[in-house]
Amino acid sequence: MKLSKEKLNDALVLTVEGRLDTTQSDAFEKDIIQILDEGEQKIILDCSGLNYISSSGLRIFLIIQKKMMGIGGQFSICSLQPAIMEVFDMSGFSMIFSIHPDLETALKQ
Amino acid sequence: MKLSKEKLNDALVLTVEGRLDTTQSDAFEKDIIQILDEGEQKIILDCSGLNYISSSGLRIFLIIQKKMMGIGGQFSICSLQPAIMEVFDMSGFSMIFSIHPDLETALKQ
Amino acid sequence: MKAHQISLVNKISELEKLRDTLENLCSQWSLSPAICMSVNLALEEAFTNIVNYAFDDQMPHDISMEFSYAENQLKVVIADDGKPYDPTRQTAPDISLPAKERPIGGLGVFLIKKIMDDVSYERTSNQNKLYLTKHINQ
Amino acid sequence: MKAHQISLVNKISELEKLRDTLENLCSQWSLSPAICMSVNLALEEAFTNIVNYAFDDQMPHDISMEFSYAENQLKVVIADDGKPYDPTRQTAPDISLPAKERPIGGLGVFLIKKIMDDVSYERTSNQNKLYLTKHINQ
Ligand SMILES: Nc1ncnc2c1ncn2[C@@H]1O[C@H](COP(=O)(O)OP(=O)(O)O)[C@@H](O)[C@H]1O
Ligand SMILES: Nc1ncnc2c1ncn2[C@@H]1O[C@H](COP(=O)(O)OP(=O)(O)O)[C@@H](O)[C@H]1O
Repeated sequence: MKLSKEKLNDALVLTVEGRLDTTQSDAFEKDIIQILDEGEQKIILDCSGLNYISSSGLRIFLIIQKKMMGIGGQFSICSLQPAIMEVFDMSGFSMIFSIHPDLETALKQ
Repeated sequence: MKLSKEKLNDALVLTVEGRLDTTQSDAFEKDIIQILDEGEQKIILDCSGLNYISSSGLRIFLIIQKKMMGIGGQFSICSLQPAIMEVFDMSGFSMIFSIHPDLETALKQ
Repeated sequence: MKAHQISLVNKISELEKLRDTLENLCSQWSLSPAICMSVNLALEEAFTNIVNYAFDDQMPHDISMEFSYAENQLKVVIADDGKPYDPTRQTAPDISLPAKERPIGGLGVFLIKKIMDDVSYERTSNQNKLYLTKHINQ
Repeated sequence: MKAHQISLVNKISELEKLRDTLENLCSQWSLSPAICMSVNLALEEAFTNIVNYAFDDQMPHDISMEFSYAENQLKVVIADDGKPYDPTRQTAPDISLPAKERPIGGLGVFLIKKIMDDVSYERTSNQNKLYLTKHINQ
């Protein structure tokens, strides 16, 4: 798992690559919490390079969503690979996030 | 099928209710084309009341997306019922639209 | 074994009758609204295709649907006397394309196959027969 | 009949071995990357739960996985000597809740059941045995 960030216009774009499995999720959670603590109002998580997720990764996505809702901010996800989208569908996650087909579309919103 | 529209902030919110099956899709397409011709830059389609869709309805969703992309506008969908989300998943449509859990979230983007 | 048969004419407006029939059967046979909805979708796609593509004349044609439910299998047999067409041989659309590159249409047969667990086809004398099966776990 | 068995110790880091094993088997048995990925997910959830919940002592325990593939059925049997736990009796989370009301966690067993076509459980002497089956259509 690799997480990087970049400010594009008014949005903070986080890019996650690789696998979000149980072995990686603690590191991911720590990085994410640190970023959220900076209080950004608009965060986009680019998942084009994310090729595996388990419930421990999903857990953290839900934490981000709850935190961003708590501060009245915007959180959206873009560029999910089909296999990850399937996991989102199975777990009802596709109904609780704002999901965009690509970063360009996500930035425009 | 019932289609209504309302301007909220900078977005035109379309609300579709009922069924989008083959018997209804011509009427829906006509209404939609007329609205698109007005050149709105930001359209949200609220599907909270949409409880059935067939390929003839999906067809029109794709037409809207293509037209909005053509003019560099923003199109997003919100509040899909679980059964409709399933049809979106089956047909790969959940990967090509911006989809929000509810209207409030969609408006914020 | 529970069974029911209907005859429809080749007009899109018959979809209403199809829907009413299916909703009645699903409530009689205690099938969930979610199952009813997705089977309705598969049957609408198959029926619409027959109406749109099977006939070149402007004549009325009979399209029959036989429903049966036994051993957790819901079966529907659709018969029409249109031109031969075997949907099991229809190639699947590429559903991973981005919006710009996706063709408009071409999802009907694909949805039938996604929803039903088994789809088979037979041509007998002058009839198309489409056999659709859905496993019900409830 | 193709078969393979591995022994893992109750440590999360063993997930890497699990993944390597599964990827090798899938390529030997010509199973698609998509199947491999979703079975990996189901096994990760089951394995992680055993590591996290099955043992109260701080001792190492053996968790075995037996893989077999025949007649389009991929089967995995997971055995551990932890406290009795039958996941088939776990009630499903409500996945239709909005984000605010969704609890954090509680998806693992649910995903196992969604991915695998058959899940059954047996307690034999001091062992939990979980039988997982996936139908492969390819
Ligand atoms: N009953 C039928 N008889 C003849 N041709 C058919 C029939 N059903 C489908 N087809 C052909 O298969 C194609 C794919 O059908 P479908 O997947 O439903 O998508 P669409 O109707 O949007 O093209 C149709 O365009 C048509 O050429
Ligand atoms: N192998 C196990 N032994 C004992 N209890 C378990 C086991 N697996 C799961 N459980 C229990 O079932 C619950 C649900 O597990 P799961 O669906 O994976 O979600 P989560 O681990 O996020 O709580 C766990 O919280 C735990 O209490």
